[in-house]
Amino acid sequence: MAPNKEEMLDMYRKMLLIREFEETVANLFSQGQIPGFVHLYVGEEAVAVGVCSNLGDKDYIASTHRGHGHGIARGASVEKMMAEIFGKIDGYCKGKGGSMHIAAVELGFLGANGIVGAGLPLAAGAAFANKYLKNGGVAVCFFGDGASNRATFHEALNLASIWKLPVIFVCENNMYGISMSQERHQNINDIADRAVAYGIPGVSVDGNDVMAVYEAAAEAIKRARAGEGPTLIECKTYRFRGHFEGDACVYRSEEEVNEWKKKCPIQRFGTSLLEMNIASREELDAISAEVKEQIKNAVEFARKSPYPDVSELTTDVYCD
Amino acid sequence: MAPNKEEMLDMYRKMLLIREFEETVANLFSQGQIPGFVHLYVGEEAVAVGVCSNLGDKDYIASTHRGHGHGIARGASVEKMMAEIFGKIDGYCKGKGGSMHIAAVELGFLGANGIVGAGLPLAAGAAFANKYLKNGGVAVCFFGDGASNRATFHEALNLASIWKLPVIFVCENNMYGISMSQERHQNINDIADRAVAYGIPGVSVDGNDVMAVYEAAAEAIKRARAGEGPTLIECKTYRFRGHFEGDACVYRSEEEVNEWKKKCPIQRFGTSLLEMNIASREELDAISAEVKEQIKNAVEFARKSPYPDVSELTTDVYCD
Amino acid sequence: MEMTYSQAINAALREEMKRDDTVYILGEDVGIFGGCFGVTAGLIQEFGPERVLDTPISETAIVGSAVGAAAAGLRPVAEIMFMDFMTVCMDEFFNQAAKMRYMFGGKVKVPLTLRTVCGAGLGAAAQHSQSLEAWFTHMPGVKVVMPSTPADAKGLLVSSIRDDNPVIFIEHKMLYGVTGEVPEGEYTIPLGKADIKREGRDVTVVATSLMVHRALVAAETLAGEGIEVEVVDPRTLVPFDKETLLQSVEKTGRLVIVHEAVKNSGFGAEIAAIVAEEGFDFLDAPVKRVAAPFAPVPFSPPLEAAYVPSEEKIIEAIKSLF
Amino acid sequence: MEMTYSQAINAALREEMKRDDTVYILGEDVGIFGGCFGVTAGLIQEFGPERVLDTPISETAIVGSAVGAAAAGLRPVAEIMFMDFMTVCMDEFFNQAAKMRYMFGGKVKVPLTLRTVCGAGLGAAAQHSQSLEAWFTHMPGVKVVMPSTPADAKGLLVSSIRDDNPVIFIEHKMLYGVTGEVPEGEYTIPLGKADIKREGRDVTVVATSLMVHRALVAAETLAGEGIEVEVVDPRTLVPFDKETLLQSVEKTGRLVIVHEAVKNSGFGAEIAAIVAEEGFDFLDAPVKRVAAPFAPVPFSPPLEAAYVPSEEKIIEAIKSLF
Ligand SMILES: Cc1ncc(C[n+]2csc(CCOP(=O)(O)OP(=O)(O)O)c2C)c(N)n1
Ligand SMILES: Cc1ncc(C[n+]2csc(CCOP(=O)(O)OP(=O)(O)O)c2C)c(N)n1
Ligand SMILES: [Mg+2]
Ligand SMILES: [Mg+2]
Repeated sequence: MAPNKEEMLDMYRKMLLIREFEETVANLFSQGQIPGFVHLYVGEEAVAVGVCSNLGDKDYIASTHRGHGHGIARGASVEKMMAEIFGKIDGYCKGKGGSMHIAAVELGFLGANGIVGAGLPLAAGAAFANKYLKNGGVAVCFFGDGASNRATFHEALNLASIWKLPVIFVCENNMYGISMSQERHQNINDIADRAVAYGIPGVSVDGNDVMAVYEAAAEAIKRARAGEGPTLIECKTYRFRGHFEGDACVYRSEEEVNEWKKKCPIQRFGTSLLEMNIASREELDAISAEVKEQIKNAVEFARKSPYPDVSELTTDVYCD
Repeated sequence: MAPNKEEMLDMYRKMLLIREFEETVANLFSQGQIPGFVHLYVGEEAVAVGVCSNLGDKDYIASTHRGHGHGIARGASVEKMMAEIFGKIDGYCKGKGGSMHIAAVELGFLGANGIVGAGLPLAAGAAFANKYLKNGGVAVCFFGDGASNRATFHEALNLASIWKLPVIFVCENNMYGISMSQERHQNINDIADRAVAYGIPGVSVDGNDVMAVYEAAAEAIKRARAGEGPTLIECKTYRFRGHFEGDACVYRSEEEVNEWKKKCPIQRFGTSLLEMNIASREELDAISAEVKEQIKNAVEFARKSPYPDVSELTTDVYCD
Repeated sequence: MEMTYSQAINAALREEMKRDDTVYILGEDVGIFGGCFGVTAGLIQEFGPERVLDTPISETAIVGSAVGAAAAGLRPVAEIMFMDFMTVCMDEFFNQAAKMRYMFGGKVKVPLTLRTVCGAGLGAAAQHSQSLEAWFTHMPGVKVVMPSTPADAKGLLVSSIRDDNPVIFIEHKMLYGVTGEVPEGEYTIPLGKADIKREGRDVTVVATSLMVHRALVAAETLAGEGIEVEVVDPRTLVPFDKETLLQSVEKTGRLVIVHEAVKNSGFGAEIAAIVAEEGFDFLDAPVKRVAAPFAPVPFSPPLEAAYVPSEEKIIEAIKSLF
Repeated sequence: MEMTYSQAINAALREEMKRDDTVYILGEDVGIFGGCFGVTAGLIQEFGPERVLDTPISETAIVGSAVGAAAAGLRPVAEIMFMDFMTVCMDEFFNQAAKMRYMFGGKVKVPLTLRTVCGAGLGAAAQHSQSLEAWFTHMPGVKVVMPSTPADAKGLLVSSIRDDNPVIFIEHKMLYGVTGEVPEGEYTIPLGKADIKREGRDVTVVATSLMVHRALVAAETLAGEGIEVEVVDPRTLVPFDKETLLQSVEKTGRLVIVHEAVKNSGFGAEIAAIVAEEGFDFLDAPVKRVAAPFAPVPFSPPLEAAYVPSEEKIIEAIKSLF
């Protein structure tokens, strides 16, 4: 079930789309055009894309505060995402959610989440629904190394294990929870080892290698669809930018950041596509140009969209 | 550091004291003389006594809803405990706490607890205080197999591990959380395996063998006092009675209960004391008679003690 | 048909599970144990373990997974064994379930019913006896239901399960054994409609849950002394039936509020505030609140008895207004 | 001395840590990061990592361990990064810290200070902008502090740390940069004493936290129109200074309450209820509450701006009483 050329190029495109989206958001934020807190996914693109490229119609994902990449990887419209981040009415959530709450339930995207670790039980629940409805769907939860110390991690993995839920827990170990390095926040090297506590498989992969992520996810999803229960996948990666925009990153060295930038997942995938003769330089450049155009349009779309009317303040609280 | 004869007899006495206390409470409860919910420790005496026999002045314990045994093992007065369970003013908590909240902070007994798993972070905190104050003290938390699936287990063990807190997490695996058998509530056999997730030692012992518990605890406490951090000890045991008094136990078979009754930790310890010539039958009988007398006095004490005056209703909410 | 409050709840669960395949139950010991108070007895036998799910002691996972399942098309009915334990799953209920629809711009439904039980009376002490409904009335996105009779319990639970919003359905442990007439067959009571449990012209008593019964006893006693008490049971605190409240106060000119939660920032404060804002001119006397003192629930029987508002205290409060 | 609200809090922490070895700080990113809003900046450099402890993302363990440490003789000052996250450690704060002394018959002290931050204004949306103080005023055993100025923040935080009870100290993110005069040297403000931030004879406005500032602006505007507004800042919600409130209302005959939390079951309800019960005869007009609408905090800037009570809304509410 290795992806074919078209699929691989689509993965490459999505990774670039995320990168371009995030760098554009960073710029706009620094210019004061975007309000609130934004947490960018630059450097971690291989994780979202490697995982989501395996997903189908009935599948769900639950995300984090760092959710733009997950949404894009799941196929969300960058226009509507950008508009949401701007707080505009044409955003996915009419501007009511913003960066930390972007969602597109119609695409199985159960939302970014402002509460660290909150997605884990939500994903377990969506997986439960799929199992209950016998529709063959799975659910994926993305979460950070920091989140792996939260209550929800423990309770959700245990529940998913005993109920054999079709859920894949994808830990994006980017080595920090804000300023806390993994070595300070937990006494283990591989978060995948925590799978032992729940009697489920745990695998640790290079999170900057999109094909490695893809394969680990494919395997876990196969297990899940076959009724064999959840898997914990740890993807070791790194965020190139600060925790949020504006973070001075006093807690890590420039050398460390530069080391990781050399391991850029997009460059790496591009190089391997060329080396494997799957794509030509021209093809990749063309994708890059398209992506830039797409994001430019997204920004324009977002800018043009109006803010929600004040009457929206109290709608959508309840459904009737 | 094996216990000497006197210490062993004291352990035997404490186990009997717990048994007699609990069976007396069961009787009184069935006669309607005790209000509320009572969760009895019959069958699990070796755990509390094996662990607490290692503790000194500066040490703390945190307990559970099933806390009478822990209190007695820690050296609490059975009079004041019984009075508390009756809701009387001479009880440890002036009758305000009852069975689920008995505490004797002056003895380092941080209380029974009505919230499953709540003791784990409390014990971590008490251990932190001891470490901070450099007084050589440790803290012990007792908790059930059911509690090992709670949020608090995960967060407390992780914190204790990275901070190298002098705390010992003692899981009383009595194979059930109310009606949920361990095999239904988690997908592992040995809860001790969960230690892997925190990079700390995990040991599983026969919880009906008081000397095995004693030794495992001694080892863990030595480590803790030496600044080497926490240990997770799983003690496999069984509760002879229902989850609470009044439980019809529809979820387990009589055969299973009877099998375990044959493994009674007190009989077993008594037999081994005789076999090792540490005590004579007469000595053991004398202890038994003393214990019965002690509990009779405790009941009398509790009965005679008045209920708290209604003016107590709103005192002790704040300290001034 | 005469049945207990507990049986009425059980019947509502059974009927809704029959009616709608997407309704399922999850919680601790809700299966063969039948729930800590026996409310779910018999359901696992009837609907099987795929639809009546025993969970580990993991309230966060219970509520969190129920939210996820609700967003993905099911209608979970989660049981939290004691209301006091809502403290360990507040995030899932409040930051997730309650806000999801709003945060997503109206593009999701979270039809989750969360059943739980409040109240003192069993000697269960400080962590198993609380009445925390006020917290939940401060949560936009959540509906709050608090039935006082078997009939209300049944009709309101059916409505709660059918409602597309997160609902917290708060039972009272001292009401489980109370019997009452429950209409035969399918029926619902709309969320947001108060019930006048007794008409009267002299004073309005708004009471919730167990306190409705005490207010009714007090009313009987006072009727003998010539004071006619109107007892209003809001039944749902969110949405709250302001109209019925204000009409009653307009008629009587006097208001006493009774609840078992502690007085400070209890839901009685909101009721008093509504009347102070919107019914000020109706009032002929100060508002009175009868509620628990500002202390945790004590264990000792005489203290616990003194803690919970009694008929005497209600009578005293009413009389103080004349 | 002129300093910001944030600096005042930092100074209080520093001074108390110097004064008392048992005071320590724990929380997420409180060390070299200096706290998400920079409030603990410099403390780890001064007191070392033994007394300024970075924690994992484990609020349950943060608060739970702080409770245990407090019971065992220390004076923890725990930081919960946003008030919204109290939902994940409610049990530790409410069922453990708040009740421990009572449940143990008065035989323990839990001198825990929990600092956290409330409020909208930064576009942080539904899960990072809430004002949940009302919940905490419904918790016997807990004190609730909500300072509005640098001086109050400093004096009240010192008192909170020295207090032997669990205290929740609620900062406002839009106040961190606000400057004000703070007395030199050691000083404390007693918990439970309101402050009249502006005297006036015509109407009492009770406002908390950021809303104190908006109320003062509104008062200035109205002074120009001949309405003299008295602005009362309770500063601590529990214990609550009922006397100052009632005296003010007795003087003015009118009451407007302003808070940023949603109106329904907000602390304004309790204030209104107190006056409806104990100050009814003082009132010449209905009570008015100005508060957030019953909705989660929206992200979009114009919605967020409309969500938080403005000077205009306060003015409008005041005028409606004349
Ligand atoms: C329960 C909770 N605690 C704290 C926070 C504040 N916070 C937001 S992101 C973050 C760090 C998350 O680290 P990690 O899970 O590793 O994800 P990363 O940011 O590295 O992607 C923290 C502490 C929060 N949002 N929710
Ligand atoms: C947070 C919480 N959830 C549920 C309960 C109800 N409850 C009390 S004891 C218990 C079972 C505990 O099982 P375990 O931890 O194995 O301890 P055991 O009773 O077997 O000693 C449950 C579910 C509770 N008290 N607290
Ligand atoms: Mg991280
Ligand atoms: Mg057990």
